[in-house]
Amino acid sequence: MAKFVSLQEGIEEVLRDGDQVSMEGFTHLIPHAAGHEAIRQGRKRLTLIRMTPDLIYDQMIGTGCAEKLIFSWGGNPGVGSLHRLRDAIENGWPHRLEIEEHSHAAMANAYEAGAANLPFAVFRGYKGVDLPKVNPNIRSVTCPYTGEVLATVPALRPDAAVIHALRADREGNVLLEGIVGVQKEAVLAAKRSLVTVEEIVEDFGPRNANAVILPSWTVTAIAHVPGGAYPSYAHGYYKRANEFYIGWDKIARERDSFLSWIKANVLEKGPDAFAQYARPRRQAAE
Amino acid sequence: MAKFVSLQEGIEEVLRDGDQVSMEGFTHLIPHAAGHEAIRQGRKRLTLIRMTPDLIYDQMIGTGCAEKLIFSWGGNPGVGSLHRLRDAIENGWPHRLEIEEHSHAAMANAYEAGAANLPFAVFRGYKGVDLPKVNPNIRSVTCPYTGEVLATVPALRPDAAVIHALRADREGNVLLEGIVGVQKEAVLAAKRSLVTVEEIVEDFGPRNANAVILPSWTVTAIAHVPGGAYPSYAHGYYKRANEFYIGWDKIARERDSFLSWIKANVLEKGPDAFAQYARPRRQAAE
Amino acid sequence: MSHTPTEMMTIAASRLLTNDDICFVGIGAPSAACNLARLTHAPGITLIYESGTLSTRPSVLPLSIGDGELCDTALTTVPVPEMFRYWLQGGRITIGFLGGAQIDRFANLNTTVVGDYDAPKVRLPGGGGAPEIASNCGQIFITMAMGSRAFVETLPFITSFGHGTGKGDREKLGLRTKGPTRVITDLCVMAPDPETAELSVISLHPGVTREQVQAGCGWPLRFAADLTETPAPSAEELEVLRGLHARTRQAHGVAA
Amino acid sequence: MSHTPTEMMTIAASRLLTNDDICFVGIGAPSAACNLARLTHAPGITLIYESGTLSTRPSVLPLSIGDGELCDTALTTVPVPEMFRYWLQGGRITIGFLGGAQIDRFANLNTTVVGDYDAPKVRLPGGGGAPEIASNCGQIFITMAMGSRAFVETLPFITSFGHGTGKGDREKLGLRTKGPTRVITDLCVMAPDPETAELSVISLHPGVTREQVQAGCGWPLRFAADLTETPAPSAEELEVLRGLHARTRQAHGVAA
Repeated sequence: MAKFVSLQEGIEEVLRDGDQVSMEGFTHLIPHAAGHEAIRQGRKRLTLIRMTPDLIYDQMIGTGCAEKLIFSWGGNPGVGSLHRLRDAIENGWPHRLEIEEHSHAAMANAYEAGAANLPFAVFRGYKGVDLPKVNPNIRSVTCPYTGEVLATVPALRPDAAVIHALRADREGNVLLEGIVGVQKEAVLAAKRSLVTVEEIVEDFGPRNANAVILPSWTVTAIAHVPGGAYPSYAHGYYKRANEFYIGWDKIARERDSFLSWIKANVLEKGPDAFAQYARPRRQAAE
Repeated sequence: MAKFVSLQEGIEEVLRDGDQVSMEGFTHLIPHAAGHEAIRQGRKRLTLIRMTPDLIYDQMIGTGCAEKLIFSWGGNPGVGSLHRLRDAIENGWPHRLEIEEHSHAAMANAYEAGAANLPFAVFRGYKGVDLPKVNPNIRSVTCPYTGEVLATVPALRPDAAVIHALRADREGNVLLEGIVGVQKEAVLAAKRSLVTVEEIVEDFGPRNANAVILPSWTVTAIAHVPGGAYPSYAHGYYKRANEFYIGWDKIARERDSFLSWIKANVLEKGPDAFAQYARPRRQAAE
Repeated sequence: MSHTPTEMMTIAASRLLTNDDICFVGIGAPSAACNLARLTHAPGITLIYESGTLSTRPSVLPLSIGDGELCDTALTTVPVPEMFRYWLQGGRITIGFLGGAQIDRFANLNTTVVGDYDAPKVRLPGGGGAPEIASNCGQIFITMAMGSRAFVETLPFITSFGHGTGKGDREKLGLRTKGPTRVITDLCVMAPDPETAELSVISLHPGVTREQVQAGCGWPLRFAADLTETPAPSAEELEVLRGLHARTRQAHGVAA
Repeated sequence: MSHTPTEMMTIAASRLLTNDDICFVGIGAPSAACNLARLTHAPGITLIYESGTLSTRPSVLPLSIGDGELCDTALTTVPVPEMFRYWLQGGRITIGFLGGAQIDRFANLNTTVVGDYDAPKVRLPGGGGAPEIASNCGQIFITMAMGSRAFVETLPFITSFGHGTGKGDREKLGLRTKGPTRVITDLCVMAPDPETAELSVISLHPGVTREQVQAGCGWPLRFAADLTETPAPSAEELEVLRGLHARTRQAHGVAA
């Protein structure tokens, strides 16, 4: 059963130096507060896994948390480059970053296979492209019925998954809604998981019979961190802070301005720094 | 885009002699009215596909619609045998029935692979059991990373899928809720599809952002058949007629009583025979 | 209170379940046992039915694995492919319940066919979820009423794998789960012998003799050295179980 | 009304879309073109974003592929693994839109890296959905502004496959989809030559010369024998597109 913890306790327990970690969220519900806490706690030698390593991983890479990145699209959505990611790959700052690169289809299938406890995923992809030449983990199997050769990727089975969700109930069940991405798969594929939530409710009340819910016994720990997805968004609570994404380009472009920003906004702050972005359910988004 | 048709037109267009057809529904939402219409139209040489061929396939097999059955559990749930299925397999009545037998896990994975446009599915199953000895379609692949040997099944790609759903909107989008089984996969895996629905609404109105919906452009035809799942049930409309399932055991046990029942309840009736079982939404089930 | 052998079977099965278990529940005796446990000593037990209902808390027993009652009282309901991929194959289930038409001394089960597969004497329903329940759940409890046509020397067909031909066979297949650890019958409880994996009787239900048990079994049965008597049903156990059945009869309009 | 080259590009792309199309939409020009089509001549067009939103009808343009606006106006939203398995790989998408940092004469695209992969001069974002969009959609429209560093003789890295090294290469890989059928730029529209699959200019935007187009391209460009002029944007097209951008700016508080 999931236990309720503070964000600090949750990162201490769930995320360890050297872990393979998935901090997922497909534009929606990106666990920024948890990422900041990992930076504050000085996590090292992480293998960061994420389909779309955006600002949260730019920050973790720039502060030296990561030794490897497994990803499929590394940019600032709608804005441009992730400068800290580029600086690490192009110039090895703050240190060398190994990369394992896939397509979205491959990563999504790899999470699905991980959640399904399979060692690999099969899909129709990577036809005619160069990525298999530089990623030895892209292989193939032959269909035993048709003879067709299909692409494979190893299942993702992270040590830790860290996600942000809308609500938990008192039993520790976790509800997601809206753009749900690969978060459910990431948690089910991981050995340990931390879920930060906007809100803790007595029970979920009337809901669609097929609502996206992670049962309490599939989650390690839950921390109540209102606003914890900012500058990403929480459907029905608050909107995406597009201006922050645009502003990040300037902050992250130079090492100095990046480090100053991290000092002032991460190292000298605590988890409750995110509370200012929280909004009551169903008011901000409508 | 799905077109709205009568049940008679829908079966005429979507289900043809010799088709591989999936009439799915996992206890919930079994398309009984559509099965009766197929019997009335005298469909022949069908390959019937269903994880749990219960009463609907017992009736179609007993009236000679089928030449083959692909299935994983053929019984009257909670009651006992399907006597018409057994009579066909054990005694070849009304004619010989070929079977291709799987496990539930294999069938569910085969539908999933069909919906995903893959030629086969991979899963961890069939360990130590005899079914692979009698079903040559159960094969294996070797994981290119771990060397583990995993079971495979061919994807299911039926010519036709026939399901019953709760509601369609005016655009022909189809909503399911409750125990959703493999119906979405069956429709997405099939070349043609017919959906019978309890209700047609102007639009679905407020709903969970992740509601189970088949977009209009994935469905061939929709027929409004209130009560069309009876004696199965439609979540929020009417309950499962358990007494019918129990009573079926006696009707189907002998060929004569079966044929009499079919004559009186199928051949001499029309699609609107099911209307008597329909109930307004949210009243019967609460 | 006096009790029937079926009640004893259900109650003996329910006692094996704990608050922390996550059970994949079949229809019939397993469903009654799991819900009895939930309504007595294991209120926190998690029940999963293969129709996709997670953490369901039915107030009456379902007639089928997909009754609306299961969905109405579930935490949520997932599609069937997801159930078999993420939840069963995912390795998240601690206890799987199985029954069968026939069982052998190594707790392999047949629910497929009696006689030749291609020209069967009796065609049974088939495996359904059983083959993968047997391999993917942490351990398996089997509930079956005894009888010499059910407990047989040799199975005509292995639908789901127990311990094969003896200890070590599961490991040889690469299975890391325990397989059948208990067979709960109307007369006794059996467990695989730690040395050989052959089923041996570990407790007799009250009033049942070794001879009665042997009469219901097609192979020469072993009895554990420390054979005990199954504790008789308590008044509470019987009351809750009968209440559950009474509510079920009322809801379904049938005996269940 | 006068118009910018980018407006012409977006409008030319939007005209290629029909009511019956099911489009996998990327951010930027493709999103503007698809929504312009929906708000003008193709109100029934189906738009799908890879974040999982099916049949979405945003009133403002999203800044990212996962903006809340897309979900709020969608028929429903599915998990990302399902999006890539059932919907993209499922073969249900008629049109995929792609852009890229670099394109070659056979409409192969690079969005991965400039320079050596292991020691890159410029590290680009990577493929994202593109490799499988390029192979699994019925056909591909590419929108890119011209320039000799974007339209290059040789790609350092093939991120998504167009027509390889010429006609027949897709078939050799077992691809049954058409691949890139149009490249819509800020200066012209190109299409693969029916004989060779090499891109050739089929229409010049109003006021644009062959020389201007060639200046923006790193290989010697071919022009179709029946080269035409792209019809200028209509007043309605410009009005609707500018309205869309104005609403977007207001909603996001930024230029988009």
